[in-house]
Amino acid sequence: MASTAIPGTHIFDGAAARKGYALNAMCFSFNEAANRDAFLRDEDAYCARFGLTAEQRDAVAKRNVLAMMAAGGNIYYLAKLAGIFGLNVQDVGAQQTGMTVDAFKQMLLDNAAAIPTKEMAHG
Amino acid sequence: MASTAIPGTHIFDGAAARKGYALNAMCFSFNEAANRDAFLRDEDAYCARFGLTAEQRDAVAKRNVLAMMAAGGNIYYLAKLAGIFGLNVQDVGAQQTGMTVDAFKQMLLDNAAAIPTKEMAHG
Amino acid sequence: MAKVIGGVFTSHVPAIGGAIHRGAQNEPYWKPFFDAWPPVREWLGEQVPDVVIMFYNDHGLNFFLDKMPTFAIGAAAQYRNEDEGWGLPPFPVPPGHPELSWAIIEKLVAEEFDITTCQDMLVDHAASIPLALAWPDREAPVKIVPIAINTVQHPLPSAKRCLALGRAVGKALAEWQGDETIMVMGTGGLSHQLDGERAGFMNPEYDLFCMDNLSADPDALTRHSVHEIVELSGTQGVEILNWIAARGALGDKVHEVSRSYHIPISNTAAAVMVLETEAARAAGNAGAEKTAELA
Amino acid sequence: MAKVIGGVFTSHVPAIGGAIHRGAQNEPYWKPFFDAWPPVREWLGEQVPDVVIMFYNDHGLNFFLDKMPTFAIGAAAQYRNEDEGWGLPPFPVPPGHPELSWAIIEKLVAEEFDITTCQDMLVDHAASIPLALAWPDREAPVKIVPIAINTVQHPLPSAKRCLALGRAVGKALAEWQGDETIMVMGTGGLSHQLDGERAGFMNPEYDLFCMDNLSADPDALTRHSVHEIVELSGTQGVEILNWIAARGALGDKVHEVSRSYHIPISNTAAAVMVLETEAARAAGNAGAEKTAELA
Ligand SMILES: [Fe+3]
Ligand SMILES: [Fe+3]
Repeated sequence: MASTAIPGTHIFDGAAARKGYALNAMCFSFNEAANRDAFLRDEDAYCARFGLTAEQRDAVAKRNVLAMMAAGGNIYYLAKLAGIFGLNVQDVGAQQTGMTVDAFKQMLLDNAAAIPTKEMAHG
Repeated sequence: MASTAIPGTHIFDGAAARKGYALNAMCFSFNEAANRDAFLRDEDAYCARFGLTAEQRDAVAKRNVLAMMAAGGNIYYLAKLAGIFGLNVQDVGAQQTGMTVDAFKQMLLDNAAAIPTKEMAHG
Repeated sequence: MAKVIGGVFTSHVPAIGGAIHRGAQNEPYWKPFFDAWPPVREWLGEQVPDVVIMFYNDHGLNFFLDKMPTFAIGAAAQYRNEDEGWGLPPFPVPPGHPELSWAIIEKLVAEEFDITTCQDMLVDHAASIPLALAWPDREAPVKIVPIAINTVQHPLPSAKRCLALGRAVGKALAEWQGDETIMVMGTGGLSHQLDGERAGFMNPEYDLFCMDNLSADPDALTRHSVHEIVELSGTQGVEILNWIAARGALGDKVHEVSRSYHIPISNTAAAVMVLETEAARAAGNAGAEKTAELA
Repeated sequence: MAKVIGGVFTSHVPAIGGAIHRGAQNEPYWKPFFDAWPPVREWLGEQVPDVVIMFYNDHGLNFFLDKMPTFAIGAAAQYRNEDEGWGLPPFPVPPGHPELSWAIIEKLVAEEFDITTCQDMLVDHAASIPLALAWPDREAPVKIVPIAINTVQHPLPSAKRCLALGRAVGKALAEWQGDETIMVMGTGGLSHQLDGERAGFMNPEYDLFCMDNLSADPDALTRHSVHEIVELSGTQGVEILNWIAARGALGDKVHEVSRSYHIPISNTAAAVMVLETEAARAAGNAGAEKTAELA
């Protein structure tokens, strides 16, 4: 269990896993194409079938990843849902950090500047 | 892994678990009444669906528990199959030991004679 | 702070469930076994546990060989008992205690136990029948934390490892800040063998060794390898691992409150024991003292 | 007797699979990452492994929160990669090596690791992409033993426990009587974080610390708690646990054969390393010496 919080970071621990079970179970089902299709055909019915909480249903309706995580969603399962919406991990990162996708991608590129120079010799 | 064999005793280890997978998978399915019914309706088709080996299929056809075990069956799963045939663990024990069911039950009762007498005081 | 009162150890033979459903408790065949339970219920009435840590083994209801865990811990709010293949009516299963489950899970992983965590879990007769024996004719008035030990597919965990698991659970209970009254159950055994040409094997001498040492010297039970336990106790007698793990959760010193040993029920040497913790006894309620005299 | 030649350590970002499917290996964005692989393939061509012990983590293809194992080991003759939700074509997965799997399982349980044994198992991109990188355009000419480590649901096993797991696997390999040439893979990482307001976080300094110590002093990587690793490496950077476990299987002394580190691919700091065992180097084939000079 986290002794001190890490800013901007959510540990998927027992409390989250418990809270998020229904949402994550729905996302896990999206490994199958037929289930993704069923979700797209009738999102309400599909969410109801998995017993999403009101908070989870609302987060899904709003395509709001931070809200899904607050409702117990785990990013590995949520990524399967994001895929249905055509969102990749940069899109999801941009949404969570409040950046444009281009700015988020630039930030990723900028991380390279922090590579210690002696390391470059190995590259 | 067993260093020395125990007479009359089969350890359900990796070799057995590997060999018996299909048979045990079929037996595991019998937790559901619908599957038990399907087996009873068409035993051949049901066994084929789980890909039983010829040895496993033959052992099931003959209701021969020792042969099922030699084919990798585990007694906990096999017990579900035995239940379909109306056999309980005494029936299964009698079959494996080559005794009549009555003689097997008497042997079980006779085990009581081996209870150390000082223990009886606790009973 | 939570109080750990002790444990109830019992056989869990499926036929017991059949006898309960038929109301056969007073038939000559069944009476010696069911007679073990009034003293247990008396002790439960005095100690009034509200949580049961249930050490048992799954017989092919929740786990199959596709994913067979050595140690699995429930972390669900609800568990279910279901048809295990014989069409018997499921017994009621009390609710879970997910907060305590997760506290135990955190402790076990910190102590380097590589558990499998189950947020959705069926529990089989090995958990439901002992609860039905302890609290007949109703859903047990407790919450449960089920801990399933692999006694099906070898390699099984050693007796030493199972005792260590129980001791780590005991540490988690000692650190738990709730005010629950907690007991353990260890189910299965004693000696029996369902399969092979040695089917019907029992070993009262080894069973007595286990029962005599369970309270005072549980480490004595860990001197045998799993292979030796199979030899001494039968292929299914290895369910004693559940007893050993449960015992581990009770701390160093416990007192034997009651014991029953009877042969046979079904193919099994049946035993029922109650062990009480030093803490529960030290709390010294009159009831506990009275029960102790019966032992 | 079997020979353990070393290990390939690599990121396993799903987007790599997309780049392979699109044939984008020479695009400016991808080239720095794919350029890491010719030296790896050269080493593989010289050492010619025929078994891969694959340390990876499942991302929700084979395991869900109903039964989430800390350590899971495949014991199947065949594994499959399947649709993980994005409809990408599955990569070919080589056959299993059940005999060796069971030998490792026996050893791990004897060494008090409480593994979950999987006779039927899907392996996800974290296993299939590294194999596709090492042996492009075909099914890898090896048999595999997949070992999945929980990096999804906390509590995760500690780095210390993962290193010990790998060392126990190494003992099993040392005792294995087959004549296979065995390598390990450790996949995932390095630093990255997909979720939360800190999404996009990377930490080249910590990654360098890991890469520098992986060969000579892997215990240095175990001085951080999982919580500290998350802080240093990101919520998904904890996949370094797979590298640590794989490293443990290689024995005390290994030599770094090649290394590549590049930022970013997708949201991840990408790294590829080859470590060679003392035994493989001592065998002293000309190829191994040549490759070493490149490092
Ligand atoms: Fe049992
Ligand atoms: Fe990953």
